[in-house]
Amino acid sequence: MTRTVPIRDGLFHVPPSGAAPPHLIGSRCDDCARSFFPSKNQCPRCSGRALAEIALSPRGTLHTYTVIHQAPPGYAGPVPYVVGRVELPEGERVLAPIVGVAPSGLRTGMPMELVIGKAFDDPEKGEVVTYQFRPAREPVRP
Amino acid sequence: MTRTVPIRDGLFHVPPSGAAPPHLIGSRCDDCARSFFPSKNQCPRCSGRALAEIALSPRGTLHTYTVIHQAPPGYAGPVPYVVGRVELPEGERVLAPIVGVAPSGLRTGMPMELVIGKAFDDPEKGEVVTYQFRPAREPVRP
Amino acid sequence: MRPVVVLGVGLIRFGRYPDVPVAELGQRACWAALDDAGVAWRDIPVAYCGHAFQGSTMGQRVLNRIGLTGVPIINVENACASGSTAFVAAYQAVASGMYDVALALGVEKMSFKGMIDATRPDDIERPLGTGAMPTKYALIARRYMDDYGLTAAALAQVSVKNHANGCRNPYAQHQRRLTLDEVQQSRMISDPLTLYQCSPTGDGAAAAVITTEAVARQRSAGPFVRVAGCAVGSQVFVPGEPDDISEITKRTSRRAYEMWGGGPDDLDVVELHDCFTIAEICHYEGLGLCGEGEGQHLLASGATGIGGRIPVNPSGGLLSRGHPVGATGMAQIAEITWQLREQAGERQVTGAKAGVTHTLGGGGGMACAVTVLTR
Amino acid sequence: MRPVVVLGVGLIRFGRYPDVPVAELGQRACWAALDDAGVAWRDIPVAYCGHAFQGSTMGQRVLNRIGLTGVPIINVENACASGSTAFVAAYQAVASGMYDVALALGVEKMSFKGMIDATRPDDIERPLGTGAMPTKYALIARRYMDDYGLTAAALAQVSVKNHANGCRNPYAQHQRRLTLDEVQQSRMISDPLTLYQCSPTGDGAAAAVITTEAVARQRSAGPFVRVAGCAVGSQVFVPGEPDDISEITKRTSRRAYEMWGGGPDDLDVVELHDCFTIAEICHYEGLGLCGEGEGQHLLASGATGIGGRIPVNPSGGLLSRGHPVGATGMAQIAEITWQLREQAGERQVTGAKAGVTHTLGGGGGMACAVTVLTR
Ligand SMILES: [Zn+2]
Ligand SMILES: [Zn+2]
Repeated sequence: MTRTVPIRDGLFHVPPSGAAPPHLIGSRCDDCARSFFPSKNQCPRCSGRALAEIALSPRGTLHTYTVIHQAPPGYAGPVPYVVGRVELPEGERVLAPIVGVAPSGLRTGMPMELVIGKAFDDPEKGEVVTYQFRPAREPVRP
Repeated sequence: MTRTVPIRDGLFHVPPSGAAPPHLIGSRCDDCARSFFPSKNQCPRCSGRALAEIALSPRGTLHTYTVIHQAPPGYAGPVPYVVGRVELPEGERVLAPIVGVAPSGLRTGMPMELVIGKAFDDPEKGEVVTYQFRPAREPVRP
Repeated sequence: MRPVVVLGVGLIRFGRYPDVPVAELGQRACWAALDDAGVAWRDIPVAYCGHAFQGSTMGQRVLNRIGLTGVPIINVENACASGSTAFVAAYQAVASGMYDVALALGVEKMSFKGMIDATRPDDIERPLGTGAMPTKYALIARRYMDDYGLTAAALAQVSVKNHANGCRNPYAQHQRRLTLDEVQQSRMISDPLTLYQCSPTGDGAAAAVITTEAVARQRSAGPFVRVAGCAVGSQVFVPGEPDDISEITKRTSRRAYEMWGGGPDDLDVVELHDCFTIAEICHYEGLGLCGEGEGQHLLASGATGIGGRIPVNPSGGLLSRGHPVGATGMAQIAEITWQLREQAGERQVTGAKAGVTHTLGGGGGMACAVTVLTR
Repeated sequence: MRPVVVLGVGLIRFGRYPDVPVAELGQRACWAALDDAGVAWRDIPVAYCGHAFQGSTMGQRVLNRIGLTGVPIINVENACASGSTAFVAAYQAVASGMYDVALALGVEKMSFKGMIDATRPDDIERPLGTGAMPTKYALIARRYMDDYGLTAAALAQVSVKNHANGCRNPYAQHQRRLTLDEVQQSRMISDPLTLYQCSPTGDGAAAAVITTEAVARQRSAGPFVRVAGCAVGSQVFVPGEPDDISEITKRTSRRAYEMWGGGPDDLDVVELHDCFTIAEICHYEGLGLCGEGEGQHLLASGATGIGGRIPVNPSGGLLSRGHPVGATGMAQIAEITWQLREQAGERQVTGAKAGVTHTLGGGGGMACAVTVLTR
């Protein structure tokens, strides 16, 4: 079995043995109730310093996307690939790889869901995984 | 025979087959008569833009020196090694490797002469040579 | 604040100078600006140098070549707005009464770099390939297209216009006319942005000498190019928009307009930050040249071409003049200065009396600098 | 220029923070300065960030964490004098009437770096091993020793003094007393400079909030720490001395003294740029605390120790407090502010009413910044 490591600690949580879907770890400002991803130690909106860790919704809508044909330095995956911003109900628009959909199937506004998938193989650490979004497999229930 | 290449073009000249000693290539400001090494396209003293290339004197005196025991990144030669500033009659104090003398033989004010010697081996270019100074082998004639 | 005028500007043609040290590029631009101003370097009491990637004490490395006069030299960085921030700093130094004359310089050597990605080595955006500049702007473009019905062809037209302008600018890196087809058929970088919709990296330098109107009057009767307003801004919180480029442009330009006492309708010529085609469309709106969602119609109407109602990027802009980051803002200042002096040759905007420069730094909206020049 | 006072200062202990992002180090220093000033970030209308090696938009990366208020954020670089140049820029912004309040920040993360060598990748000094900072100062030291009869032991005594001071400073990176023997017997770096005669690299951040005296008076009756004079300078031509550190210090400090209307005899406490032991000896002379060649005697007399006639580097200086380049100048401002407020704890200089900060940037004399604070 491949060993998997998160691309960075504190970004997402995968409940053991599929008890619940994975979620992103964000934070919410006690003062102005805004939510942020990744989590922050101070509120960029109101400068409040009391923020609580929260589990962000694993579903959202595709705010925008692009198909990248020329990869920037540091990226070693297949090309072309898709990157998008997914708007969560909490208001954040999360920049993430978009998977499980052909470029021709992309539409702004389409419902998306969080998945944790392979980012790249690290010769020392093993398979590095990251948060990604794919088209939601069932309709979003409000 | 080893191929030798200068560490940079335009810094020094080695007359063919020992016809004359090597010299550093400097420039002199037409307006204020100050000389500089390396050569410049504008005079840092008076901002004059007319400078003539000159052959700098191959002899000078050791203005100061140090024995380096911990080499900075990028240096691959033997350690310790000696670096000094040699004051030329033209007024410049040239920073250069000091060779041909044990640390205990160094004195500020001692007469020095220019030599062209090995800086390092470059796997592609061959032996890279640079300007260096060593104690003068005969008394400096004024 | 005292009235401040631009006494001289200078730049080198943007492009690739593999054999010229970056300090010499800066030196050449300073020579041009000093000569244009008719001022000797020894008469300059302070200098501000804008650059983003050249390492420590870049201003000293340039100006020490010109002469060791001992004056304060301050290096200023604000990503792509570094040069224009240096100009604002120089303006403030003179306007506030601290100095009677100042030199502002922007310099960058980027031909060693590939695509700019705005990430730092340990950002996860780097291995994920999500942080490149074309990506950020492609994401903006896609949403704009879907919100406002902008087509890929209409978007590409920005590059056609700016390259047509750049052909008339001897300082432009790209002096080649492009057809719509060439722009659209060039290599896809980040959909919908093709290669010719991305500003080229390159090397460049530009400089200006500014002084008080009082000092300028001692030298000539004028008319003078005056710094009528300027502002630097950073991001505010925009819900869900970490890379917002519009709010910061709106807010910063409004501050500069307010200082000027004019508005977008009073402008005759604009140099704005068209790092990608979509940016020009968005900045038409941000600078108030048209309403929200109307940028494509403003372009299609021909209003922003030379000879149009409000010519934008007559220099060719970042797309055609090139975008050596720290030099860009100073090149905009030079272009507007020439336009207001009626020295812009084949790309002259007839009768231009007021112009604005706009630069945006930091992969979205980390910094914005706007300057209004008038004659 | 309007009278300007230091309303609050803050720093983090200098040292190694491998797990803390540099932006968070800066954030912590800003928190400390804002809290000390009793000012909220949303009430700050402009910010200047000094750093040398942290890449683009460092100030934004710090301040965006604290709050996206949209204010101008200007990154300032002048090598080791980056933080102090940011302070002078902030001073000018307030003194000139442009802003009523300003924040100045210095931040640097250097624990990833080894010896600083002041060369650029294609300088020949790099492969020749001639361009390291300790080498430049060792060359100065050797000449000084031969000119003025300074002994290796007398030179090393600078580090003994400054480490004795740093022991009393909870913000110092090295809080360890060193004997003369320990300093002299530590590893030789570049003769005559041993390891403990070289300032350590590390991480750090420091910040200050400044305002007009008028605004300060609305908040309290004082007394206030006032910015009495400041100056930034670059090199002039000194025959044969490409790395002169003395002329630039003399000239820049004289300009700051002149603005103050005082002189070296009127100073009670000094924070100067002791990047290496020899630098402190030279800067005694450059700042006018003694005559040329008399620096060693001033030190040997005990005059520059805490309790002496003119205490120098009560904080421990760069040698003991540490030298995270861009943060150093701001840490000096914090130290002198505390000294003038009589809040310097065990290292308090009794009755200090006037102090000076001095930083030098760029491997010799590319940039120098001097600030006089008074109470
Ligand atoms: Zn909040
Ligand atoms: Zn000259």
